[in-house]
This record gives sequence, structure tokens and C-alpha cells, in this order.
Amino acid sequence: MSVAKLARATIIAGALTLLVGAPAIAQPAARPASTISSADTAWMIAATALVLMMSIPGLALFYAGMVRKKNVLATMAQTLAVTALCSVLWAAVGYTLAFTGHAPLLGSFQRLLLIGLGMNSISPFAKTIPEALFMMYEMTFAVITVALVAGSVADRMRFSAFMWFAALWLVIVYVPIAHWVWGGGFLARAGVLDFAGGTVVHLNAGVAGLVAASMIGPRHGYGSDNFAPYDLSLAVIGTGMLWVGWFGFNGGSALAADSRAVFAIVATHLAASAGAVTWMALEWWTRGKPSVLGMISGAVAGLGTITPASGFVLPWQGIIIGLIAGLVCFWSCTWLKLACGYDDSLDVFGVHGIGGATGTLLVGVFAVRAVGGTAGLMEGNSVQLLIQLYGVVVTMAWSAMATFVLLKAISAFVPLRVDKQSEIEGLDVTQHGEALQ
Amino acid sequence: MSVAKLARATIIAGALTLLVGAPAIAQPAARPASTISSADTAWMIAATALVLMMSIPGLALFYAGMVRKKNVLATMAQTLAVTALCSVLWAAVGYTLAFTGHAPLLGSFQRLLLIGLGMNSISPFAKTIPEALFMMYEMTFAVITVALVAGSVADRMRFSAFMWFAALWLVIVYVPIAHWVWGGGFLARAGVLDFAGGTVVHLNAGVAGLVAASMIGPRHGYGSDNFAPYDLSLAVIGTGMLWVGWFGFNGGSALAADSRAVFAIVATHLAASAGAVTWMALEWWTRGKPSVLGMISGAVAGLGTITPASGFVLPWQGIIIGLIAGLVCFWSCTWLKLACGYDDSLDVFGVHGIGGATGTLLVGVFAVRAVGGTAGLMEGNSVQLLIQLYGVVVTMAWSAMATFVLLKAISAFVPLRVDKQSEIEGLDVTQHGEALQ
Amino acid sequence: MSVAKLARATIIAGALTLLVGAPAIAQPAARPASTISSADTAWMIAATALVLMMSIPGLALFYAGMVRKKNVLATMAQTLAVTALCSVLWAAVGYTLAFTGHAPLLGSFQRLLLIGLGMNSISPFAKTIPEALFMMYEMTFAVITVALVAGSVADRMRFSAFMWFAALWLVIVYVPIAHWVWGGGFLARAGVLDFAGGTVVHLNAGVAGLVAASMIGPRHGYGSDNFAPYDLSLAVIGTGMLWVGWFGFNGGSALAADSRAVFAIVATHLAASAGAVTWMALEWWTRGKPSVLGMISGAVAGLGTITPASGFVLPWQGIIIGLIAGLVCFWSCTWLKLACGYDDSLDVFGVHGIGGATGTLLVGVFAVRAVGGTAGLMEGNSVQLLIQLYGVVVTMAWSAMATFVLLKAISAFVPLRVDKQSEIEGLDVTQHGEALQ
Amino acid sequence: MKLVIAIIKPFKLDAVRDALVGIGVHGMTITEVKGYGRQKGHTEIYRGAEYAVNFLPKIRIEVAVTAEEADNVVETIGSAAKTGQIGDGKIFVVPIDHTIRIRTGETDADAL
Amino acid sequence: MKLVIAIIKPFKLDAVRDALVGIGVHGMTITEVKGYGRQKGHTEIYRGAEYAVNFLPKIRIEVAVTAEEADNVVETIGSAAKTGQIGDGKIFVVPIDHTIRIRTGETDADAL
Amino acid sequence: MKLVIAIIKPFKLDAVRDALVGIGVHGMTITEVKGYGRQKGHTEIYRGAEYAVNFLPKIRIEVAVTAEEADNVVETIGSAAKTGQIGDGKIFVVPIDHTIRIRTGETDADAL
Ligand SMILES: Nc1ncnc2c1ncn2[C@@H]1O[C@H](COP(=O)(O)OP(=O)(O)O)[C@@H](O)[C@H]1O
Ligand SMILES: Nc1ncnc2c1ncn2[C@@H]1O[C@H](COP(=O)(O)OP(=O)(O)O)[C@@H](O)[C@H]1O
Ligand SMILES: Nc1ncnc2c1ncn2[C@@H]1O[C@H](COP(=O)(O)OP(=O)(O)O)[C@@H](O)[C@H]1O
Repeated sequence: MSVAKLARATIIAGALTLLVGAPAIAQPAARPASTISSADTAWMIAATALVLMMSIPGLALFYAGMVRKKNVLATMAQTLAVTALCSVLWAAVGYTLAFTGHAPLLGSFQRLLLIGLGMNSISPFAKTIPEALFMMYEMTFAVITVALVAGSVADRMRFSAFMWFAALWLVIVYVPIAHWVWGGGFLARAGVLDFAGGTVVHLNAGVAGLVAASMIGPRHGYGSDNFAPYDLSLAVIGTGMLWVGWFGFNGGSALAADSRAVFAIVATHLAASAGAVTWMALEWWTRGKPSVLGMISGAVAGLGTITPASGFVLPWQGIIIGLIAGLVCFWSCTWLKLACGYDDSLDVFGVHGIGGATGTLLVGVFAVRAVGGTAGLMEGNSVQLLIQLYGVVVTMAWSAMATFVLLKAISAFVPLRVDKQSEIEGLDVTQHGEALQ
Repeated sequence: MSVAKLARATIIAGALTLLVGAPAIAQPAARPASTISSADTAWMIAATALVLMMSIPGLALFYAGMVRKKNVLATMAQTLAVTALCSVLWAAVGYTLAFTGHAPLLGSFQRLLLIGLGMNSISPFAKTIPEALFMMYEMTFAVITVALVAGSVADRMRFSAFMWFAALWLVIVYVPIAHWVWGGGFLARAGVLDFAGGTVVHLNAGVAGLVAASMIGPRHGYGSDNFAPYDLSLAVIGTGMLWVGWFGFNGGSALAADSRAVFAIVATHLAASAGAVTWMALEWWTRGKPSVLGMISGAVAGLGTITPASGFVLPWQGIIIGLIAGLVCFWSCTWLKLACGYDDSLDVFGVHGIGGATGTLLVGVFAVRAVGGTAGLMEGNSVQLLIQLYGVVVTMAWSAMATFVLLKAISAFVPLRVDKQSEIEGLDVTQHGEALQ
Repeated sequence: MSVAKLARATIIAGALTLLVGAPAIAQPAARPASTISSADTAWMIAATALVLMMSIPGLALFYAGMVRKKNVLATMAQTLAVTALCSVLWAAVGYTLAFTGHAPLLGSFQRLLLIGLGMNSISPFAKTIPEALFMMYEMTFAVITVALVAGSVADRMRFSAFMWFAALWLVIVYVPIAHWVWGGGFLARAGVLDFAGGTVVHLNAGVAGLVAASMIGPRHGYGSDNFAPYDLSLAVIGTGMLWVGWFGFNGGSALAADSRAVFAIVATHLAASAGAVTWMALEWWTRGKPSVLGMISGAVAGLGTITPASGFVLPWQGIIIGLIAGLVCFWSCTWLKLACGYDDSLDVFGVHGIGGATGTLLVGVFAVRAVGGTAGLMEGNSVQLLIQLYGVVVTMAWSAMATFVLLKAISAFVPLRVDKQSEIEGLDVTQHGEALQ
Repeated sequence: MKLVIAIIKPFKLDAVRDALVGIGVHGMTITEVKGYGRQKGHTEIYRGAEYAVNFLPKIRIEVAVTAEEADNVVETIGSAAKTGQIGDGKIFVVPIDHTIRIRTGETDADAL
Repeated sequence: MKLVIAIIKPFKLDAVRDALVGIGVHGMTITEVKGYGRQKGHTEIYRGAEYAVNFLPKIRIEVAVTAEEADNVVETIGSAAKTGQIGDGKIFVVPIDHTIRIRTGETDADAL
Repeated sequence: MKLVIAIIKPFKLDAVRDALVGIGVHGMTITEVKGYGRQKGHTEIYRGAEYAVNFLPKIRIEVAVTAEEADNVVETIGSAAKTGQIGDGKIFVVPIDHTIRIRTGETDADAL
């Protein structure tokens, strides 16, 4: 099978890269400290704080607000534990493998355990801020991507199995894709545009979530029991924090306090708004009532979809992209999911997967040369759409395949799912020994 | 009636302005990009994020924490939906009508749908940051003002009617006042000082809320049933976010990372603190116990009242203004409201309306030339107080009148209020089909 | 007794200082405005907002999420009221006594009521930002330190007594220690290193909490009744905000948007992560299940412990320090507390006291000259560890003694504790006349 | 002695309490319950799924009264709680053998 | 008339409701309760302390039925709620003197 | 068989449970309820308004026992729950026709 071949080739290539990448240690990335801009540093610290806030407490709330009472704390625990565990792993091996070296498939070991990271170090990817800040900023992206996946398997995945998954998935799935797209890897060289993570973050998490949800199977009672969220107000708070934090996510991806950051932020905000309005309108029209869950779903759909496009388009195009996001993600969450029958608990695939893919393709349509340096279909550069499609396909393939293999491997040691009785009793008590009163 | 005449004159003038304003399209506001300061941009992005956080999740929580269980989600939905809808409208027509052109009554169509807003565009109102950022920063003000109004009609207004109201009120009430005071309109020319929105935001929202609450009528059971908040802890979280976000609201209104921004922030924080302490003391004294609801009311009263004054006074004067805010707003929420008999559900008029008016007048008293360039009564410039009064009266008149006409018009198409049975059952279920468990 | 002698000597010395410090008023701290950096100002405003967010809503949530339903609002009220009251007091007397003048024991009255604080004022402690901003930044530290103490006496301290305590403790305990360590006092001169508050904030609050908890006595039902938290999800939200806000706490202590701020932030984040992972692992191992309460305890332990060290160590050393924090604080909360039998309700001593002391000592071990200018044991400067120990001992002594005397004095006028019936009924209703529904 | 158990619509609670106080009944105990009956619940929308919520919020009132008062109490509750619309609820009258007031140890009619 | 009171495990609610509807019982009232019995609760971990949580969440179902139906209802609930594991719960049958449907004023069997 | 229903002050729950276990009663079901009685509630302050909160939190305990044990159980609860202050609550004893243990199908005394 060609997939298997590709996998093998990739693994071998990865191994080679490590060898090839190693000599790069000799070339220090650090450059004269004088290029560090206090203003860019000021903004990027704030952006880093904003992105961390997206995970904790943002995503923790967003997810926990959509589950049943018995799983609220367990859902929060997943985000919390991922933040802690993956941060350490990112500093230890993730950053160096994603953002150093010149190999097409994987980075080098130049910054293993952050060795050599000094006060004056600067990454070639962010020349006006300290490298430590760039490392940290990218860390928050890694963390939230892993945490996003948890939504698909909420309410039933065993905590220990999820911890193994999080650690390994970070290194095996996230790090390579980050390197390919953002770390000078083969997708970057092919010209794939992804400003803040349409492929690396959202599509990647969505596909992994879909694979995981399919492998673990639907929740007990899916389709018959009432799975209404216990406390949607938590999800609304979480949405607010995600929305605000996304300014750091997309705006910070400009890596400077400049007009491009501002354009990214404005497009982001308008896309979130348009997404929320669209989903609200669709629900109002199809069901007679606009739900709060629908509004926040639309906002997050808009946010996820604009992510890859944000630094490449004009602010008002954010409205168009948000509108498309609302339509497409509404369709995927209400129709596609039912049609295919998988139980993606919190619609990670439906919102982030579909949204990330849509957004990545829309970069190829809407990209404006004056904003991000590259033109899209609308400005006559039709090939960019194909390049974007290439990025989407590669991301989906690797994410799906590697996630599948990884979960299979883990399940050989730890059951992925809690037993039925524990699932019914709730993960809060059975996994963590505590519960909401 | 002179009010009617004024209204007619205003409308005609407004129409003319549009014509007059149109030629202004020829004059590009964009100036050499070299004037953009990264540091100011860094701060203003952060300020914009902070002000957005004030609405979502800040205000959503603050309001939702003060209603009964059956209306928590519906209350959040109002803020959420306003944020989404009004953001799009602001980008489409609000910004251009408020902040471009030179007419005294209304702006121009120069930036309709953000046309012409480029990477190098700069607004004459904020010369060191990208115009897109200025547009976005002002957007967050428009959003929160509309969202504030919802508190007056909480627990009973029909969601569809509120959506119509929000969209139209933004354009018909908020945009003109913003132009008059901040966009170079006739109040600005008259010398009215309003640093961050005593008239435009707080008084405006408070008066509109009062009018709306009076027209819609009191809640079923008002004065007899127990309307105790379901979960005040939400309101406390919201207050914290409002308080912190207000640094962006008042500090950001300096539009630069400078000493004036800092002075505004310090005065703001001290006013909030003094307001909270004052309300706490008053309740302790009059009722024997200081309530948490009282403390947060006092803090928000202090914040709303210092808003117009923040960039014009010395930090320590914030304490005086906060103390006055606590006294005046406590009186309006406990005595005035009962005396007049209106049911302003979440005291938008009592806190924001009275606070905004008080603060705007106090600018005329306390303004310090060395801080904001204009002196007040204390420094011998007694005429400023009259100018401030003029600003207050005009804002109240337009806000009251236009809100009244607008609601009358809407009620011809959609009932403003839900039916009694739905009100009793709760807006969460009847308007949105969902509920807290 | 030598303690009594020390106390007397200190008090006399303090009195003298005031006299000595007074002449310093003649020397204006303000320097040419041209040294103000917009970029540093931009970052420090953001940092100030972040630290305020740590108190409200951060700490309010963190604490309220760990108490029983009947005390949730009262717990929030403590943080809220401290924020309001201590902010005003800090502006009035705290700042000037801590950060002006040259005396070794206490500051001067140069900035009493913020007199003389102008747009161009600059503090010698922060030369590139407006003095008003420095004053405000330090205010947020004072606030959170006082608020932290409340956790020890949660569920039983009378609100009025706590208000007296907060006001007096700020001036009598916090202000002197802040002056000694950060304001050029005798500990600073002795070379004690405390980047962001290992002694001044965490150890100080922890010791005061321990003394207060011991004096007030254990909660009714301690050791027998089920004290399980009512809504741990609040504590998780609070932890997220504390964690994110800590970037401002530790990063802002560099007082500039530079590499040192970045190093502090990275070390902080890694310590929090390592602390959380460690506590999680310990609980998993000793009890079979990792609790959410454990994870957040570990994160906060890591954060508190890295605080004094953050600007003196390398990022990866944050992992080591976080790991040690997790071990030591887990031990103090689970073993030490039980062994000694005090009821420190929310483990302020166990987490902040022990963590702050540990971190302060670890600075002496890990300090890296290239980061903060001073070397520690690992770089051969073994005397630094002794100096750190000196700082720890002095802080503990003053904090314990002064807190004890202060509480004794207050209890002569107001009972420190509510009566048993009120404690059983809950502080929400008995102290504030309101409750969660 | 009878225990009158009434399941009513939540928003009728205040009316029922006032009516009972009106006829001299000064004690009652209420519970938040959920009811299933002819009254069909509403449908909640959940991303991609609708769930019929069959159990609706109701209030369960328990009032212990002497056997003689029971009919009057039942009637009073019945008329105060009535809206005439489906879902108004039920009243059950159950016998009580003994009643005790904990504070005083009084029993039966004295204990009410 | 009998009031059948059953204490069951929460996750058995849907099964019990369906079974009752199956035998023609179309009304019931449920309450979230906590039960203490042979089934020992779990231990909750709280920083530095373990607390045994002895009261476990249960659902209390009340169904009013005619005396004839009572046995059938008891059996139906019993078999639908049974897992065979400790903590399955209990059923109590209590006599009812009168039943009234508030909406219509109908009484006894007509009121069910 | 009797169903002993006691309404008590929440903070007395642990004492009552321990006392019941002490006399060999090993099963009970509790519900969080609200009580209205002579004990007047507190007043809550709400911006510009005071509301009297009349319904106070109470705990409702249900214990099924054999007829012989009933008196002892009533006395035990009564003394454990007593504070002597208003609002201590009530105990009602109601007859039970049948009792069933769901897990085993045992009935009556065996089912307890
Ligand atoms: N047989 C029953 N046993 C116990 N409770 C019942 C029974 N039938 C109805 N109820 C309670 O009465 C409520 C109202 O019943 P419903 O059938 O909806 O309306 P109505 O009584 O007006 O016909 C239900 O929600 C349920 O709580
Ligand atoms: N004597 C009793 N009175 C009232 N409720 C009881 C009694 N005994 C048990 N229960 C209820 O039944 C539930 C199950 O009882 P338990 O002893 O745990 O299991 P089992 O009935 O299978 O032996 C308890 O949690 C409690 O709610
Ligand atoms: N007639 C009654 N029927 C049902 N419950 C009652 C009745 N009277 C009192 N109660 C319950 O007992 C509780 C205590 O009653 P109360 O009159 O306040 O004090 P006391 O019993 O000490 O006189 C009430 O809160 C209520 O829950």
C-alpha cells in the first residue's frame, strides 16, 4: 500500500534527518542582540500570555461546559495535564525538532533541553525577539493543539491512556507537521501558506480527534440518552477567552507589533463575528430558535477557519471567510456527523478539522499580495490553491495515519477507554476521585 | 415641541452631512507609514483585547450572574450576539460614519465596508498606530455600549426584538454620539471632554436602558417575588474581568503607551477601589451587612464614573471621584429606583447612566491642565463645567428620544417582550431551547 | 527574650527611619522624561493588568472553588474587599513607605498620598517607565499578598475582623518587608535576591496565614466532616488565570520588555508545568488517582517557588525548581499539616509559605551570573545561599511576630472568628446576607 | 394525621404557600423534583442532535395536617395551583401514624 | 391506590421509565436523592485528607397507581432497575387515601 | 413496616446518621429540601431591594424499618437532631405495605 510505503519512507527520512540535522548544531542561530526590539518583545509576551489563556482556562472551560456534570472536572483535567506535560516536553525535545536545523522532514537536536539558549539567542524565524520568547510562543501552540484533540474522546477516554497519547502525539504528529509548515520543512518550501495553524493546529487536531473517536467508539447511550451540557455558561466563558486569546494566536503569528498583526487581528475578529451570526441565523431558520451553543460554535468555527488566512487577507475578507465557516461547520456538525455516525463528542473534527481545511484552502482563494506577500486565486494566482490543497492532504494523511498507529500501539498496553460502569458513573469520580457537589 | 424640532433638524442635518461628507472620500486619511510606533501598537493591541474581554466574557458574566437561573444563558446570549452582530456592522458602516469626514453631525462614507483601509492607513485621531487598529479599538467600545443596554431589559425582552434593537441602535444612537464627541463633531468642537466614554458609552447606555425598561415594563413579580441572583459568583468573575479590562478601556483611550495612559489607569483603579469601599461601607451602615453584590456594584460605579475623567485628572483624584461615584450610584440604585418605580433589571441607569453623567460633570470640576491639556473648575476654569453639562444634556436628549422612537418602530413589527408564560418559564428555554441543568 | 528585643529595636529603628527618611523629600526622584521607553511602558501596563487579574478574578476563583457552597461568596468577598481597600491604602501610605527614601528599615513620606507624582516622575527602581506605573505595578503585589493570607482562615474568620487585619497588616507587615527586600532596605543591601516575591509575597503570606490559622483555630468539624470543595471548576479557572497572570508577576519584575523578562516567564511556565506533573505523579502513585485539586496545587506550588528565582536562573532550571516545588509542597500539605495539626484551610502555608522559602533558598543554589548578575552555589558562590537563608529567616520572624501581635490587638476589639452557629450556617448568609441558590 | 403531597408547577409555589398560610397551615416542606406525564417536554437543541426533555421541573410540597383539615388543604392547594393547562400536577393524601416535633418532643396534632 | 416509591441507581432511570411506559404507566415524579446503605461510597482525595463519601447519588421515583396495578409496577421497576450488584436500591409501597388531578379536579383512579 | 420521614437541620445530618448506624439501621435515603415553618428565614439584600427568604434549607431523611423498630428509630433521630432551637424539624411515621430489595428480590423485613 502506498500509504504504508509513504509512512516507511517518512520514518526513514526522519531518521536520516536527525543525522543530517545534527551537524547544524555547529551553526549557532544566535545573532547580535541589537536586533531585538523591545516593542515586538512587549507584544509577543502579551501574545504568548493570550495563547496560554486560550488553553487554561479558555479551552478547559469551553470543553467542560459542554459535557455532563459527571465529567466536568475530568474534561478540565485533560487540558490542564496536557498543558503541564506538553510544555515540559516541548522545551525538552519538541522545539528543537520543530524549529531548528534545515532538514525537510524534521529539525535538529541543536536546542535539545534548550541547551545553548542564551539571553541573546535569536531564532531565524523571529529576528526581533529573544529566541526564548519564540520558543515559548510556539509552545503554547503545541499545547493547545494536543488539548483540542481531547474534545473528540471526551466522556470516555481513560486518563492514563490519554496522557500517553498526549506525550507521544506531540512528538510524533505535531512536531513534524509544525516543522514541515513553519520550521522550513518541505511544505514550507512547496509554498504552503498557513499563517497561524489551519493545518498544523486545527486540521491536525480535528483529524486526530476523528480517528481517535472512531477507534474508541461512541459514548454509551449516544443517540438515545440526553447528553445536554451541564453548565453551558462555562462554555460561554471559555468562548470569550478563546476569542480574546485568538488575538494573540493570529496576531502574534506576525511575530511583531506591526500592521500585519493588526490586519490578522481584525480579520480574526470579523470572522468570529460572522461565524457566530451565520450559525445563529442557520439555527434560527432550521430549528426556530438560536441556541447559545450554536452561537459559540459559530464563533469558534469562524476563528478556526480564519486562522491560516489571517495574515494573508484584508480585514473585510474575514467577514466572508467567517460566513463560509459558519455554513460549512454547521453542515459538518449537524449533517455530516449524523450521516457518518461517528461520535466526535465535542465536534473537534466538525469545527476545527473542517474549519481548518476550509480556511487553508481559502487562503489560496483570497490571499492578497499586499498583505502577506503572496497572491491567491482572486488576484490571479490560481496555483496557490493547489499548493494549499497539497498542504491539506499531507496534513490529513500524516495526522490520520500516525494517530491511528499510535493509538493502536498504546492500546496494547493500556485500554484506551474506561469500562462501561466507570463511564456511566462519570470520569470525575472514577478517574480523579472527586466531583462537583 | 422643541424636542421634535431638534429631532427633525438633526435628522435633516444628518442627511445633509452624508452628502457633505461624501466628497471627503477624495482626501485619503493615510499618511506616511513611518509614523507608526511599534510600542504604541503593542499597547493598543493589548488594550483592544482587554476591552473585548470586558464584553466577552466580562459583561456576559457580570450580567448573567445577577439574573435567576432560568435566564442565565439568555442573558449571556445577548452580550454574545451583540458582540458578533455589532462588530460586523461597525466594520461595515459604523466606523466610517463615526470617525471619518469633517461634518459636525455625522461622519462620511469614506471607509464604508472598510474600503481603502490599507496596511499603511492612519487615522487622524490616532497617528501612531495603524488605522485598522484604531477602527478595531473603537469597535470594542461600540459593542460594549450596546451590550450594556441589555441589562435594563434582562429577564423579559424577546431575543429577536433585541437583535433588531441592537443593530439599529448602534447606527442611529451610538454612531452619531460617538461622532459628536470623539469624531470631531459638534460636541468635540464645543470643547466637551470625555476621555473614554462617560457620555458616549455609559450615560448613553444608561439612558437608553431606562427608556427601554420603562417602555417594556417591569418584570412579572417585580416587588413581590424573590429575584435573588442565581449564581453571584459569575458576577464576581465578570467584575474582575471588567475591572482589569477597564485598563484597556481608559488607558487605551490615550491611544499611546505613555504617561497619560498610565495616569488614566491609576485613576481608574483607584476610583474602582474607592467606589467598592464606599458602597460596602454604606451597606454595612444602612443594612448591617456588606453584600458582595454591593461591592461589585460600587466597583463598577467607580469605573463608569471615572471613565470620562480618567485622562484629565491626577491619580489621587480617582479616589475622590470613586467615592462620589459610590455615594451617588448607591443612592440611585436604592432610593431613586424605588421612588420612581421603574424596573431597570440590572441597574444600567442607576450605575452607568448616573455614573457616566456624574463623571462627565466631574471632569469639569477636577480637570488638570498638566494632565489632559484642559483645566477645570478647581483650576479656575469654571466654564468647563457648563460645557460638560451641555455634553450631558445633548447625550441624554438624543439617547432618550432616539431610543424611544426606535423601540416604538420595532414594536410595530415584533413584540418587544416575551409573553407572560415564557417569562415565567424562563428565557433560556423559551428563547434558546436550552437551560442550565 | 531576644525576639522581643529585636522587635523593640526594630520598632525604634523604624521610627527613626521616618525621621531620617524625611529629609530625602528634598531629593526629587523624578528624572528627565526622555528616559521613559514606550515599549517598556507598553509591557509594564500589560504586566500590571495581568497581576491584577491574578487577584480578581484569579485568586478569588481559586480560593472560592475550594470551599464549601455556603462560603463561596464570602471567600470571594475577601479578595474583592482586600483589592479595593489595600489599593487605596497603598496609594495613600504604602508606596511611599516602601519605595522612597534611603533608610534601611522603612521608606520616607515623600510620596504620601502620591503627592508630587507627576507625568514625568520616574522612580530610581524603574528608570524606563513612569513612576505612576511602577507605583501601580507594586500595588498589585501588595494586594495579592494580603489576599493570599485569607486562604488560611477561610470558612471562619469574621469579615469585619478580616478588614481590620488586611488594612493594618498591609502597613505593618507587608510594607516594611517590601522596603527591606525591594526598596533598598537592609535585606537588599545584604544582597538577598528575590526577583518577584519569594520572601515578600509568598513566604510572608504563608507564615502570616499559618499564624492566623493557629490563633483562630481549626474549622468546626475539621478532621471529621466532609469539607470537599463545592465547585472545583472555579478553582481550575482561577488556576488558569493565576498561571497566565504570573507572566506579569514574574516577567514584569524585570520592569522592562527584555530578555530577562522572557527568561523569567519561560522559567515560570516550566516550573508551573513541572510542579503540576510532579504533584499529579505523586498522587497517582500514593493514592491511585491523580486529582484535579492535586494538579492545580502542583501548578501553584511551582509558580510560587519559582517566583524569587525567575529572573536569576536559566529557563530549563525552571523544570528542576518546579519538580522540587511539587515534592516539597506535596509533602507539606499532606504530611506536615497533619503532623502538626493546624487547619490552614486552603494551604497557604503549605503551598506559598513552604514554596516561597524553598524558592528563595534555591536562588542561592541555581543563580546564574549571566542571567541576573549574581552567581549561586552551582557557579561556586556558596555564600549566596547563606544570604538567602538570612532573608528567609528575617521574613519569617517579622511576619510571624507582627502578625501575632496584630491579631491579638484586633481581637481585643472584634472577635476574630464568627460564632459557631454562623460558621455552620455559612459565612455567605451570616456575613453578607446572600448565598448561591 | 395525613400527609398531603402535591406536585405542582414551580411558578405556582408562591400562590400555594400564600393560600395555605391563609387557611392557617404554617408549615410545609418542598422539594425540587422532575415530573413525567401527559405534558410533553420541550426539545433541546444540541449541536447536531435534538433531545426531547421529558422530565419537566416541578415542585413537590409535603404538608402534614390533621385528618379533619386534610380535605380543606387539598382543596386549597388544588385551586391555588390550577392553571387549567396540562401539567398542573397531582395531589396525593397518605396516612400518617405518628408525628413528632423534634424541638419539643410533642406528638401528633401538637407537633404540627 | 398505592404510592410506589423506588430508590434506584441513576443510570437505570431511562430503562425504568421505558419499562413503566411499556406497561401503561404514564406519569411519575423523580427526585435526585442520596443513599446510604451496604454499597460503600468512594474516597475523595482532598489536599492532605481523604473523606469517605458515604452518601451516593440515587434517583427516587414516585408512581401513584391503583392497588391492582401495584404489584405489576413493583415487578416492572424491580426487573428494569436490577443490575444484581450491591446498591441497586429498594422499592416501598405506601397506601394512598386520595388522589386528585389538579387540572381537572378528577379524583382517585381517574386522576392518574 | 414503617417509613420514618424526618425533616432536620442540614448540619445535624452526620449526627443523625451516626446515631442510626449506632442502633443498627444501615440504610437511609436523604433529600435536600426546603422548609417553611415558624423559623423565619433571613433577609437577603439585593441592590435596592430586600427579599425575605422564607424557605430554609433542610434535609429530609427516609428510613424504612420494621414496625417494632419504628419507635426506637424515631427516638434516636429525635434526640440526635435536637438543638432545642426553633426550626429543628419534624418526624412523620407512615405505613408501608411492602418493601422489596431490587438486587435480590427479597421482600419486607429481609429487604431492609
Ligand atoms: N402516576 C403518577 N405518579 C406520580 N406522579 C405523577 C403521576 N402522574 C403525574 N404525576 C406528576 O404530575 C405531573 C403532571 O402530570 P401531567 O400528566 O403532565 O399533567 P396533568 O396532571 O395535568 O394531566 C407530572 O409531571 C408528574 O410529576
Ligand atoms: N432502610 C432503608 N430506608 C430507606 N432507604 C434505604 C434503606 N436501605 C437502603 N436504602 C436505599 O437503598 C439504596 C441501596 O441500598 P444498599 O444497601 O446500598 O444496596 P442493596 O439494596 O443492593 O443491598 C441506598 O443507597 C438507600 O438509598
Ligand atoms: N405541617 C408540616 N408539614 C410538613 N413539614 C413541616 C410542617 N411543619 C414544619 N415542617 C417542616 O419542619 C421544619 C421546621 O419547622 P418550624 O416550624 O420552623 O420549627 P419547629 O418544628 O421547631 O417548630 C420546617 O422548615 C418544615 O420543613
